[in-house]
Amino acid sequence: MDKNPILRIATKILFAPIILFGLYVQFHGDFGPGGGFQAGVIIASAFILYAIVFGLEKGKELFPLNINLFLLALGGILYGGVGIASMLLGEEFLSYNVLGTSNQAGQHIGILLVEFGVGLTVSNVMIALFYAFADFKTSGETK
Amino acid sequence: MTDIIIKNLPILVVICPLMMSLIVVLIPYNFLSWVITLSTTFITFIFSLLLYQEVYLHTSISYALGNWAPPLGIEYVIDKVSIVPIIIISLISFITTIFSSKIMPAEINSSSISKVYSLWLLAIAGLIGLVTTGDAFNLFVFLEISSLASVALVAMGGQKDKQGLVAAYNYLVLGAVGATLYVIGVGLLYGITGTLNLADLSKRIAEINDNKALIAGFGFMIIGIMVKAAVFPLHIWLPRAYAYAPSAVSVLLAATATKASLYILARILFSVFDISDTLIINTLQYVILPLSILAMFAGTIMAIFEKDIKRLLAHSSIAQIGYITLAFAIGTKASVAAGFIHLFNHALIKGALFMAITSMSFYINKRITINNLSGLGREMPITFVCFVICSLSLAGIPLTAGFISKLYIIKASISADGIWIAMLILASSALSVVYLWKMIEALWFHEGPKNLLIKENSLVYIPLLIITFLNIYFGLDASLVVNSSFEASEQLLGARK
Amino acid sequence: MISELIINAFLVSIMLGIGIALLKSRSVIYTVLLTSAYSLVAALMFISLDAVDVAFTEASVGAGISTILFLAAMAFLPREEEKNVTSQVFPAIVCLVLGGILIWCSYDLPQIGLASSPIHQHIVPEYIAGSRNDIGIPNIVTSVLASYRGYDTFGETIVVFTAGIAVLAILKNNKKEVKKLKSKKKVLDNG
Amino acid sequence: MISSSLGVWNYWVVFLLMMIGLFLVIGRKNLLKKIVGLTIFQTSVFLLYITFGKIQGGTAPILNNINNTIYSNPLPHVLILTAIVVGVATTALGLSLVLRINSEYGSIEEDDISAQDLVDYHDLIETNKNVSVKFKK
Repeated sequence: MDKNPILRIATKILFAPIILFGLYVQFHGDFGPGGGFQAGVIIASAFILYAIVFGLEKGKELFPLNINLFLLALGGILYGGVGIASMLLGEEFLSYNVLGTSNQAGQHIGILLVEFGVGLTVSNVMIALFYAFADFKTSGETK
Repeated sequence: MTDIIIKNLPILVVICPLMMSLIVVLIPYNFLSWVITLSTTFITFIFSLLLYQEVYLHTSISYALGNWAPPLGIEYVIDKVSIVPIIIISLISFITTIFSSKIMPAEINSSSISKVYSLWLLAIAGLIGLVTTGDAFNLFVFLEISSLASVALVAMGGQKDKQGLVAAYNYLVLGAVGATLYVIGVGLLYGITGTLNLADLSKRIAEINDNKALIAGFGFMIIGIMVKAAVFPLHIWLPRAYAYAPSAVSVLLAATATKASLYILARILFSVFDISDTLIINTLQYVILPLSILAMFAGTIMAIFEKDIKRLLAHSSIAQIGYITLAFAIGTKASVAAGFIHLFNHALIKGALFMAITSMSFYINKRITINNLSGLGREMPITFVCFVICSLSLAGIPLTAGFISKLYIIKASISADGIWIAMLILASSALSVVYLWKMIEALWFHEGPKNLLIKENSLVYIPLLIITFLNIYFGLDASLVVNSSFEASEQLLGARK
Repeated sequence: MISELIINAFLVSIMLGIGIALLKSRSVIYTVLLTSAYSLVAALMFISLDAVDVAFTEASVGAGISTILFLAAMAFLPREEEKNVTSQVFPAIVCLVLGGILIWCSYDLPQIGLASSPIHQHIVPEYIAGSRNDIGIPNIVTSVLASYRGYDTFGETIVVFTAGIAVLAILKNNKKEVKKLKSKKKVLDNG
Repeated sequence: MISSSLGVWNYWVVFLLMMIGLFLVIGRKNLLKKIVGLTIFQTSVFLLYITFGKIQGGTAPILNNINNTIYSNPLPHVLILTAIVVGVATTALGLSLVLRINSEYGSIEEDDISAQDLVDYHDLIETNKNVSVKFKK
């Protein structure tokens, strides 16, 4: 597939807008449909498209596996961290009220961070899943 | 700081393994990941003991997550009932983690050890979360965390024996169907009551009478949970999953996984719905009671004809689950308490039996069949003395924990005018001696291979010794278990009558 | 109102058609594509039922990522499904019982779209008011998802994480390494 | 009259779809088809939930400044968002298992696999060894 110039150029052109759209969905989730989960999938799809068109090796160069694994856990840690922070500030787990100067500000900060954590984990899990499935032949078919 | 810990104990028992699982996966050194896992399970166990103390001070703790008052937000409920499975899960998971130190690297390739420990902690966290939650949908989420993690752990057995993969697949598909049926049930109940909080749900259900959707919702919920708890005709995933999982995973799953679901079953039957309701009385009498009796005999008979030892123990688990559901089905306070006693004791017994058998496969690189057992008792005395003691406990010989639970189940069934049930329990126990004797005979009285020169590893047998000691201790002085179980059933059934 | 219902009825009919086609088809590629189409129609259905967030997710996940995963997996799998030899009577009975129970109880379910049923009267008005006053976010779904039921979403994130780690652990089984492990074991047995 | 019968049609078709999904899971012997069936089954359950959440004349649950707007019930939407994620997690795990089973057994038909397992089990008991006989087509 990597011989086809139309696909290659189209992918290069589309790559940035897809990620931009993903970020829009991520941070616009408070006002319209969207949020961390959908954004995660959209951002993942940009990397998957790149890996499909330019080959898995190029994809891994663009987004290495160990960074992928790190970010995959980081999203969950961020989400749990918000909960633990609110616990340390004297409230229940995941009560965002204490995070800001007023209750509403706290809720805004909490929701923003939490959605970001979801987006991080989801996008990285989807990329990791695709890598694992596409890479299966080289490790599994050795019998 | 202590204030914060005491105040947040209900969530800490879940969050502690959950957060650590996210960190363990990043650790490249296998030994270090084991150390972190061990300390996490230890801390979780300490938290659960503290929680036990707190519960007996306050009778019931409600923890509103995100500080949104239930039924608006999700609520965690810890009472004298839910503390029983929490203690079981955290205790067994701690002991099993010690056990896994040598066994895990021998069976799983070193590049995936940290991932396996991460999944291990996720499975534990999922089970504890399942038990503590007071919200019907949150229960589903944790059900899925624990079952996905356990499926992956079972599939790790596929590195040694390809059947582990098929076992994991069947577990996954049946588990997913069970979970989906549960979701349908919750959906129907939500559709007619408009709430997901279990306490609120039970209040609103009491106001509704004669609604077909209520009956259907109840049925779907119960069937979904029964798949997860491996109640008799829905148990088909269990023998293979236990038999082909890696050793340490078999121990963990056999001792904890079905226990959490059985607790949920009791909770739905007695606390969400009303025990005096004809719907529940009919379900107990005409569905769960016959199925339990069938399970008792079917499980035992399958175990008698089984030659693969791990499968044999799995079949025996099905029979033991039958005893527990039978005790629930009788439906008196004494019998439900007996069910909880057996829930605890069976976790100890099955954990120990699986530990003894799988530690054997650590020394001898073979699948363990009845033929392979010949003469090993003399080669590995420590392991198999423990094995014999726990077998006696399973059969219900006096001075062991198993005796106590049988005693209370039989006492409860006689006082509920079920002499014939008591007779059936005795008959099935007598049958279980057949397969236990078969193994003991092979171990101690058959000539075996000479010159094996097995040197038992202390990290492998110390956890086994701990569980065996607990088996004897709770056989001699059962007051702690019995009292907690009676308090639990009092709280579970007492509120309604 | 009627027009909405007609659109819905049309969409579910398409879904039913896809379902029946799935029952008949034996080719794996058709199956995967039909599943993708099914998810897409379901997403349209969600839009017409006012669940825009769900529709967005179903379209990106059900029709997007799942299909990619199915196609990636399909590359290594047989292309045709074999004919069943065993009897399918028992599974059919189980399904009929499931459907029968659901249809039996559907008369006692709340009528679709009735604003006075308890599902719309209990709790939910508080969410709508709270989203405006306590949280200050226009999208009620986001505020319920991230704040009121934030713990569920945490659980959901953990489920995704679990699946990711599980797939990595299952698929990254280098055969060579397992063999090395077995030979190491033998040394351990002998010595 | 028309609206109520159309409403019932919606409910019933959702139930039919559930039946089809469940049948694909328990009736088919192909492991991949079972996973497809699971997806269909779960998606139909999602439809049931979302149908509960609909309010006549309501709009999507995003606040606007027009007075007396009726919003559809957001709670089922939240639940189903979670459930969709759980569903895709299950699908991914199932697919990875199917891939590994195919590379170990050379087949993804349940009958072939159980036949091979039976041979293995027989060998284990009779000959006391772990011989795995592989017959590939």
